[in-house]
Amino acid sequence: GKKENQEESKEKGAFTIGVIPAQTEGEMKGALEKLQDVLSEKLDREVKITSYPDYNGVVEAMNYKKIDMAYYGPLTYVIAHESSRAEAIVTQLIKGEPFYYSYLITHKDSPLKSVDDLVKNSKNVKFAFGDPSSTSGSLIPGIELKDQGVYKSESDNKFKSVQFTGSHDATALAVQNKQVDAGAIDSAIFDKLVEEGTIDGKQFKTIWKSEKLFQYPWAVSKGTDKETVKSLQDAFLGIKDKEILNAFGATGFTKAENKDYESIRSAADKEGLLKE
Amino acid sequence: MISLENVSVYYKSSERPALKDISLSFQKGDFVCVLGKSGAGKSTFIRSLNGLQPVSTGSVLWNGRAISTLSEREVREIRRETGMIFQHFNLIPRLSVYQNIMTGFFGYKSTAASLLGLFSAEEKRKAGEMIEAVELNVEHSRKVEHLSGGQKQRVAIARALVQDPEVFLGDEPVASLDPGTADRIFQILKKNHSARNLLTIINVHDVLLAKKYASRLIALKEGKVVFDGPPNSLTDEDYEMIYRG
Amino acid sequence: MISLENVSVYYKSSERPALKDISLSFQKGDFVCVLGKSGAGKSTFIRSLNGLQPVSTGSVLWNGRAISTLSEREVREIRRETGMIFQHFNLIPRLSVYQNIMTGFFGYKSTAASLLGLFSAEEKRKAGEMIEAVELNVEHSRKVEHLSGGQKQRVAIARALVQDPEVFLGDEPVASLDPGTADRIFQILKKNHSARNLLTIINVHDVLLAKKYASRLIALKEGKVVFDGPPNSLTDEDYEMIYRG
Amino acid sequence: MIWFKKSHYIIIMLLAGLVAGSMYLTGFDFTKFQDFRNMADFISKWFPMNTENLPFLLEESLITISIAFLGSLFGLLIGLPLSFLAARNTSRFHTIYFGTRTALSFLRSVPEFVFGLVLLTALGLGPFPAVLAIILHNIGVLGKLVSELIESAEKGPVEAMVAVGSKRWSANIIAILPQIWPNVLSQFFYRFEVAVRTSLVLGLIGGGGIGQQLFIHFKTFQYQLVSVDVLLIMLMVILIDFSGGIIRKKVI
Amino acid sequence: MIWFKKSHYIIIMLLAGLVAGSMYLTGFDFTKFQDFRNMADFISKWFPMNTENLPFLLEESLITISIAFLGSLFGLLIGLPLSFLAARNTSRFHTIYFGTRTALSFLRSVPEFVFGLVLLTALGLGPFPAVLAIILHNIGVLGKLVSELIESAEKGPVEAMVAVGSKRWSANIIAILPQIWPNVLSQFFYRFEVAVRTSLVLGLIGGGGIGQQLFIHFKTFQYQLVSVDVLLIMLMVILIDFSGGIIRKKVI
Ligand SMILES: Nc1ncnc2c1ncn2[C@@H]1O[C@H](COP(=O)(O)OP(=O)(O)OP(=O)(O)O)[C@@H](O)[C@H]1O
Ligand SMILES: Nc1ncnc2c1ncn2[C@@H]1O[C@H](COP(=O)(O)OP(=O)(O)OP(=O)(O)O)[C@@H](O)[C@H]1O
Ligand SMILES: [Mg+2]
Ligand SMILES: [Mg+2]
Repeated sequence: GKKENQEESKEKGAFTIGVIPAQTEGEMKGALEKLQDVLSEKLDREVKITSYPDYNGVVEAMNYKKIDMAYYGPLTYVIAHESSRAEAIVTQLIKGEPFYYSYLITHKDSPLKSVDDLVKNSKNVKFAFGDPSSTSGSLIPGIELKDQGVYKSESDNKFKSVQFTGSHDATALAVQNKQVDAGAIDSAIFDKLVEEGTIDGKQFKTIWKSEKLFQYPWAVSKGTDKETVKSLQDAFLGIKDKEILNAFGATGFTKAENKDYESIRSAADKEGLLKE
Repeated sequence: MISLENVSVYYKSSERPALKDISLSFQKGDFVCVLGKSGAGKSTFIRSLNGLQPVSTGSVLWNGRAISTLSEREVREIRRETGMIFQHFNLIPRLSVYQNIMTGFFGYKSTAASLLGLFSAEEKRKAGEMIEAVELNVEHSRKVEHLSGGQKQRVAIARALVQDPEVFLGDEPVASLDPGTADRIFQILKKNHSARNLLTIINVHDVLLAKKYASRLIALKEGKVVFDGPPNSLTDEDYEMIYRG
Repeated sequence: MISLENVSVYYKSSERPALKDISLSFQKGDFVCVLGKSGAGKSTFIRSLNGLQPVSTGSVLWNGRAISTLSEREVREIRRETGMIFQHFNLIPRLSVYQNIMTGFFGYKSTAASLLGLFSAEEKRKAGEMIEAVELNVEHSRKVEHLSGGQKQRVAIARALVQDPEVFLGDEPVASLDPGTADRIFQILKKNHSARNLLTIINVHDVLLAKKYASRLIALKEGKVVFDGPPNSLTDEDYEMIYRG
Repeated sequence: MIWFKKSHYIIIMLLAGLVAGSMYLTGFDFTKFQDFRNMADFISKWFPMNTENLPFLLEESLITISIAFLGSLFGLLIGLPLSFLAARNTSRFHTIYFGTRTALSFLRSVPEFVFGLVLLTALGLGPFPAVLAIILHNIGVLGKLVSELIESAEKGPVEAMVAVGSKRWSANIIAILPQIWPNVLSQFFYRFEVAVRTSLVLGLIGGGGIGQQLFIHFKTFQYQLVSVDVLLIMLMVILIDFSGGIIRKKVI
Repeated sequence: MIWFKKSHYIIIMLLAGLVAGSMYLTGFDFTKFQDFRNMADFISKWFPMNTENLPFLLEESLITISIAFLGSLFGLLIGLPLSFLAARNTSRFHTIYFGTRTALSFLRSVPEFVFGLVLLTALGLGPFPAVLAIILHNIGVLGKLVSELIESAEKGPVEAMVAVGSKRWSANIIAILPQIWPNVLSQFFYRFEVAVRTSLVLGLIGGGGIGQQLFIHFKTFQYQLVSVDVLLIMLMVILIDFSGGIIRKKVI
């Protein structure tokens, strides 16, 4: 094995990066190896990229300096920044833009045509969030529904039922199969699922679209020196390799900084996710 | 009724045979006592009679049919007609005195009736009678672990007696009993035996008891039959030969 | 050496006392046989002597000191000087004949030496000798489950003998043995006894054996001492009284 | 060399070799334990507990305990009879013995969450598929564990029943069950405990109960709620453990 | 009414009540089984398996099996002595008995992934914290299960050792261990199996091995890889089961 030696390699100076394959489909091993080579060369330092299934371990590891950089979801990043001063340095561009949205979707046959309908008929609506740690699948739509006065928590709401499907993909399928009446989803992933044919785009209606959300950031741990940050940013911005880009569903990378996530931070704060 | 033809028994973890080329036959009405030194093969012998111990060579015949060729059902029929008392009692732990004795009826019952504990009044009466007969004056609900050695043995005897067997096999059934109780148990066995013209075969160390009750004595030594005859034909030399160190 | 003062034993799951107000005392050199019907309290009696069975009232004194007041260490010292044979042998399953016998040395060894199996040449010689003495001619490495009843009993006897005890307690140590072997075992016990002036107390059902070897006979009935005296003072009426149904 | 044979030394050497190899592969190294402070710091984040939603979480705990109870009880009811078929000394034909063993082994080898996933698609989200997943898994586990208890039960009593001429099944059941009963109970309560913990994994895929809450809180880093969930789980496990102990004492 | 007492009926009524209540709470309802097609459809997504990365996955499996092996072996080595302290019949003082029981119960009640999380803050990501988490948990489980085997062992042999004047510990060990050994082995192999499955949960927080891969593949909907991971896990479990069976047969 090789990843188990991460700790040792860190002492020897390797730069360790954790990646959570959050919005990608398909094996990204090859792409990550390429990325690893690119970064190694640019940093002139051994780089180790490992993928992890979920954020929690990676956030905690970065918190305690067991890992140097990670690819986070926006909400996770905000939480990580709050607890350990992780700093966003790069994000991805999708179709040239560093933004995406949260959608509320329903089946095309559904009588629900707007958020107002949803609110009015909430007693008869089975609603689905995605992963609880997802920005667009849970946090942002949750706040919207809260503002509309129909949702406080999973246990306290005006819907017929509320569930977390665990992923955007599952939410889309649940709506398409009419297992739920409405669901919240990441716009970029929704588009991608349609493109890939996993779901049939014609079966859906989008009844709500959030404000712009800044894309998934790459964040370094607190105290990473300016020079390293600079070379990392340069390295990412210089990436044109299709295989690497595709692995993240991106068309390119761009610089990012902490304040780009201000809106998400205030949303998270409002939700009480940041109180220490 | 039962006969052995050239029976030998070899155990896996032992080099010498436990029984060696034994040919014998037993009739209804025989009251046989089997003598022999410790390790001579008595237990192996008695266990091979109802097929609990499969024989290595030769065969054990019941009414002319080798036990090894019988169907499972036929073997079961033979066994339920055969009461057996084990040297180590083989009581069922954690069950009570009464429950242990009631298992003696299992040969005649369906699985369901056995497991649901459906016993007729007659069977219960019978069990009570046998508990009396073997002088077990302990609480019927006491677990068998909480009995004295001889009381355990008497539970095992009662379990075999409730079967109303045609053939009675005993592996030192009175070894843990005092001479008084031992004698009274033999009296019961003998009475049973005579009243219903059974075949009784009992391993016993107490030669006096054997001589008193047996109609035929057999002695084993190192897996072979070294004596076979009526009690009064057992001479002091025979005795000496059987038990010599 | 050992004395009992008003000892009674009550078992939880039994209404009647197993021993009732017993006062006795035993000296070095006594060879005592304890008689009694099954269930009379013999096993309870012998087990209470070395404290395996705690007494309900009264006390058991060793050299004047009540066993219940001794420290664990002192009790252990008493016990290692005391060889004991159990009615149900209490051999350790899955261990071999030889291993079972070697556990007899545990009283004199540290935990580490015991568990690592560090035995001196002298101890091994002794074990071999005892195996001979009790006429165990089976493979030493055979597991004790694969022995005949009497062979198991002899393993238990050998385990007690290797202890070189000062006091010898036997709970029907020859019940599973043929008369020849039983007698020879008693000869060994007696020889040991006389050579080293031990105290020997043995429960036994075989009255002839008891009369032949004992210097003192005790009989229990329903938990009480009903006879105490030299063998030749045991009358036929006594016998009748002890074993009556 | 009374207890140890040469073969024992060979086994010990072999084990040592395997241990060394495994240690290498897993990066086993106690010198890594530099950062005890980290651990303390991390744990401090879990406190004070956030007990705002306690009533709801208690309700969810009740669901979890129901899932676990049904999952282990039905698992036992189905697994116990199978275990007699899967024990060498009670199974009649080699094919049945082997077949049952293989089936149990299969059930055991499928992770609960795979059962859960598959059942979820047919039954929808919620505790019901979780119950079924746990039942299926427990049949495999209890079937095997009990069959091994059966195999190491004393043979004497069974022999006695055989000698009585009893039907095979009455003999096996009546002679073996009383012997192994305390250990069967101990396994049952142990599996009951485990089922509570299994609800965590199943919670991850929408199996309901406190496990699902725990994952929601966990994924949003609400450790002060996670600690409440974990505490509830621990209390449930300890409660089951404790009542199991009492019940077992009664039968031993 | 030979086997059943009145109290048994009361227990059965009680159980039935609990079952009914639990069924209600978990929405137990077999009529929900309408969508078998869903299940078939879902399962069909898992095939054909994607075996491209098999060598890598095999390597990860090896890590998993190492984690599981160390976790259960060390768990046994530490848990076995503790189990003697936690058994009523071998523990000397009530306080020690009670204390050990409580400690074991505590270890058992903490979900493995909590141990994993806490440890990874000091040790970093990777298999090492997973091993330690499994060891800690297994101490609790094996300590308890073995202590219950000890409690239901036959008392005679211990009594014999006590009568010999043996030291308490030699008596307990030499008289009880040979009795319970086959069942201890059976528990060990069972825990070994379980540890392989536990690596799944630990994989979720970066515990390495095939569990981590499985969760990555699962979260990225690569079901054709998930099926390979699950298959590997199943094979490992069956392999352990099988070799356990062989070894156990030797000692019984
Ligand atoms: N564990 C126990 N629990 C309850 N009662 C018991 C227990 N052990 C023995 N008894 C009862 O105590 C009395 C004396 O038992 P003990 O074993 O001392 O008799 P014994 O003289 O050795 O009999 P035997 O010759 O049959 O071995 C008996 O009535 C028996 O039923
Ligand atoms: N399971 C077994 N495995 C191996 N050898 C055995 C087994 N059982 C008995 N033996 C051996 O077979 C021989 C005959 O044993 P058996 O039990 O028939 O003797 P026995 O005459 O009943 O002796 P006892 O009077 O001591 O009960 C003995 O030498 C014994 O060691
Ligand atoms: Mg015999
Ligand atoms: Mg007795």
